Amino acid sequence: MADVEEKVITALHDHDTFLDSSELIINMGPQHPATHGVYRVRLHLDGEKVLGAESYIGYLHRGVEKLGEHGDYRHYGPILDRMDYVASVSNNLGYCEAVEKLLGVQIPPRAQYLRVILTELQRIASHLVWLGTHAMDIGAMTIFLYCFREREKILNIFEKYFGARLTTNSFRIGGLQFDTYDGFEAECLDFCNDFPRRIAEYEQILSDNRIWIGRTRGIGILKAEDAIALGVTGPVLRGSGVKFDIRKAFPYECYADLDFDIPIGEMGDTYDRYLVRNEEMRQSRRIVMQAIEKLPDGPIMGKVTKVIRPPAGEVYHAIEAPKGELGFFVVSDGTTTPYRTRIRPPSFVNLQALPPMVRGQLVADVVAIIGTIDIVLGEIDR
Amino acid sequence: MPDEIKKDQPESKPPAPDSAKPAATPPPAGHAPGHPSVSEKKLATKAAAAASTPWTSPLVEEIKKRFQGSVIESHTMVGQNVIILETPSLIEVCKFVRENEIMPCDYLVDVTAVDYPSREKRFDVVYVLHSFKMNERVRLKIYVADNETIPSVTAIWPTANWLEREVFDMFGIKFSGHPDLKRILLPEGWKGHPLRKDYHLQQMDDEWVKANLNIETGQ
Amino acid sequence: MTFDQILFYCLAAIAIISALMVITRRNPVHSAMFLITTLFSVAGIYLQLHAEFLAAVQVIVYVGGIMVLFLFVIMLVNLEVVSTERRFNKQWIIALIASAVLLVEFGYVIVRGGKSSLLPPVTGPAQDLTRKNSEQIGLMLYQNYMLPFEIASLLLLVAIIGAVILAKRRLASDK
Amino acid sequence: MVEYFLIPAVQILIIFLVLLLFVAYATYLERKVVAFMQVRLGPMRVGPYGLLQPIADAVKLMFKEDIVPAGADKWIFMFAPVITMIPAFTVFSVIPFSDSHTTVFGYPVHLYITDVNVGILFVLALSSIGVFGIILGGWSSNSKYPLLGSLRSAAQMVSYEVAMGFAIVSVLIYSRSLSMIDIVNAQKDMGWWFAVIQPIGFFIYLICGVAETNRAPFDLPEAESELVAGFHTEYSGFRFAIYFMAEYANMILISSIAATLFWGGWLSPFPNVKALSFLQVVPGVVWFFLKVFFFMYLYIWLRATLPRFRYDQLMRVGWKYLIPISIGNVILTAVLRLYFRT
Repeated sequence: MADVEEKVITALHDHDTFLDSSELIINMGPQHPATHGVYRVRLHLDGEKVLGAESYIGYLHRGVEKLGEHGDYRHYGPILDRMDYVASVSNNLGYCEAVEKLLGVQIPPRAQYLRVILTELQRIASHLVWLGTHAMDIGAMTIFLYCFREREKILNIFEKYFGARLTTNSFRIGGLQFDTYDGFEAECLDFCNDFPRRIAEYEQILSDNRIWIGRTRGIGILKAEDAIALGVTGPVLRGSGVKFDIRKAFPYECYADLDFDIPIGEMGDTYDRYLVRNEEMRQSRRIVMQAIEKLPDGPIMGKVTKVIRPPAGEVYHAIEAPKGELGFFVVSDGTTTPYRTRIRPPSFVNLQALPPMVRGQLVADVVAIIGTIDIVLGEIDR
Repeated sequence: MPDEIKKDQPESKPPAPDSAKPAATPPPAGHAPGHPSVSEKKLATKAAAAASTPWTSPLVEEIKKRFQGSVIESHTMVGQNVIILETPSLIEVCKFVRENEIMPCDYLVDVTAVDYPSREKRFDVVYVLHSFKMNERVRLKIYVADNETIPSVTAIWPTANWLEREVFDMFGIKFSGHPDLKRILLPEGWKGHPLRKDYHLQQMDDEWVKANLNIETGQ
Repeated sequence: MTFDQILFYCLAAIAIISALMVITRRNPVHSAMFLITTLFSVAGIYLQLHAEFLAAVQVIVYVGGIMVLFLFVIMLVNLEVVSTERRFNKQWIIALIASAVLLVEFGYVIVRGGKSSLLPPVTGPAQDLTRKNSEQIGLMLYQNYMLPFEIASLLLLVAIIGAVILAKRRLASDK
Repeated sequence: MVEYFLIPAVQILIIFLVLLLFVAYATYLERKVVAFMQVRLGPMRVGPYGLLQPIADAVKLMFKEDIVPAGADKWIFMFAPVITMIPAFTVFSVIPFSDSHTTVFGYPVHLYITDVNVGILFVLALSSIGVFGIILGGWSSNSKYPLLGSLRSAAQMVSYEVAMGFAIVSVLIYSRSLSMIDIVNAQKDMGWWFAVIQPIGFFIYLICGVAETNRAPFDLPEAESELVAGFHTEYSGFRFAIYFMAEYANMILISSIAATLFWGGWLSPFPNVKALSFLQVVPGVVWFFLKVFFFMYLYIWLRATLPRFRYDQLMRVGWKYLIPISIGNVILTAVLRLYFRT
């Protein structure tokens, strides 16, 4: 515990360098191919060894939380799409559910199942982007294109369903805007049937590759107790061996009816997190297949008034977004405008774990560790 | 174009922009002991308040027993438990909440704040906690006045580091004992705290923008 | 003067001038660059002596190996301090006297030697063009000059071990 | 006079121009092969199948602004790319493309520029100069990422040149000559390519060759995801193009040397097998270029397949595995040669 505090809190001071060579301070970002956005980390180096790191964020700050207080409840959705822009479906799910909880609305089962299918597809898509960019950071560039090939299929389904590929927005407070198009189930199943072969392909290229193992095994180790103390969530937490997934801990939508496992890592290193995310993609595929099988008929919109005016009160609702716990703390004052919309972004909290993880590693590991945390700056800066 | 924006600047507006919308008026000042959602004003509006019922649990009892007068209120709302605390006892209670046997909340999920400008203690500071042992969550809440310094919980949950920095950045609430309390999302030297209710949506620090970006306006 | 002689004097001049530049440049990287030039000109002179093997090895070992290491260390270690220090200390008078004595000696030999010092025809093993250069060097090194060769290698070994020990002690004291 | 000056001059000109073309189309080859491996098309817009893309690239780079960063060591910054490029092209003067010679206007003309009796040492010496362009280019940019790239490059060159040298020595023990032509002829006399006799030496040479040219998975000096572009981050326009050309020229060079030393240069496969003598109908030059093409393909294949090594892992592979193995290989070869004198 004290150790963690020290890791997180100690300010940088003078370091001893090998052979009294000068300490090199290098700015990685805000424009750098491996920081996954406008993120800046200041590295103190001795040659190639990292003595310390400081994070600087906020370059993409757009005041999303403030914007939420200035429109009605429904206006917030499209703004949230721009937060985690590789998983916008999940953003909307979290917000809609938080407001539904405040309203006390039950959404019909068909809408629940469709929401699960779409968010799980989004999880696969998000993890594919992560795998591709992470592998590219480590130098395996072919994986990137393979991952985007599969992601393309998911985006095609999204395009047909939502009418948009990236900033999807058809989740409504109380249900969904659209019912499925003809052949939606078939296309999803088609993807799911093909997908295991594709994951096997990625794992064939990476999992047993000696260079890949050398670059990820034992790099950026985050022990379970450190992970909890630092508050990381999602695959980073599970990679450290903590079996915690909000879909299981506080089941929302219809997750209680679906059968899936939570993969966890052993050592908490970059390789474990890689395995965890790969397994999560498989589990998501399982969920999608089950959900399509069980997909009930019926309405897609619950009983919600035209003007959304939740009773005064406050609610904190979290969902398991691809990157971790995405929480919405919505305060209502009984009007049609949210009084306060706090977003608890997973990447923001996970990113705090970067400095302790990179200390003592090499420059090349820094990009591997940034990649393994899986950050999206739109969500961190909001 | 700059003239139009100038008109929107809050300097030329009355201090409380909410006064234009009577329904949005927050609970009356001096309401610290009660939960803001149960104000009569709210009940008078069309929307009913979400069911907020008093909540007791072994944890709350234990806190009440150990730290006399620390708990103002504890209730549950839409299935979520909230304990409202007195600020001075925050650190002791947090330490106890983290290490007790009944429901050890070893995991700090979120720290945030809500601004009610017309209240005497205008801010709610909210700590969302999770207990892996019980798989349960609880929210701690304290009322903070403007310019009041509250103790930092970074020593108990290191996660609070950035979360408290964000609260400081957005609301201007100062945390004592925080190792590195500076702005996190906004640049150093920016004036104003955007998530306060009296900070206008289009407001910005013109001086800073001129000095650092060499442009008249950031719009 | 033949083409050979012109070439020789050009190379010699380049070698001497760049050697002077090595010690007068403030920027250590520039110094290193001039040292490389010097080594190259010397390699050129070897070529004129029909010692192609020696010339190639000179470039591979000194330019390709040692100078790269020099540059590596120069870049790694903070040299802003070095470049602001005074370049010459009090020994420069003694050094100047020693060089002057050497110059006088050279001058004496050249003047006394007369025409023979101009650039004699290649003599010795390198004269035998029927045998390969590397073969001759091998034979000379391992037959005629076996003992000096072994002593030189022992000396280098001692230097390596010394360097390792110095570096190790340094690392241990860090901890 | 014609024999001594004119013919070599024309030869040099022709080889230089052909090499430039090869370098340009090596980039095209790389983009197409990588695209093929990554289920995409690669350049398709300029000319049929994008065949004119390299030329378009060259023209574009030539007309781009030549930026010298503030605070850069101007002269070294401008010279560094040239230092890399000149040796990369000069070395081809000793590469024998074939031993056949033709008669042009009554003068015998060889398919190589010259045969130096220390040919392979000449190659090594010149290629060790090329690295200075990278080191100095990174240092003179007065920027931190290029500096790190330079440091990596320097360390990498020093470590891998040693193992490479030993791998070549193991070949020299068999060829008993440093001349490139003699080395190929020795393979002809033995009836085997040296790759068969010296498999360990061959593999060490291949690995070191990839490392020497800063290609994936050893592309640390220019690792685009860590050091942005390493030593040539600050370069633009034609100076960048020169670095680029030098890299591809070096790839062709390493492939040519691999073909010459280990795959019998211009010889057809299995030169001693009578049944396969019909293969000798194909001219030696074609065999040579086929072999070079294969090695080039191998380079690209590696790049599309493998992740990048880390700096310390690279050093470990070099010092802990390649150098001891290559030294052991040399000693073993020498002992075998001594006892089984052929």
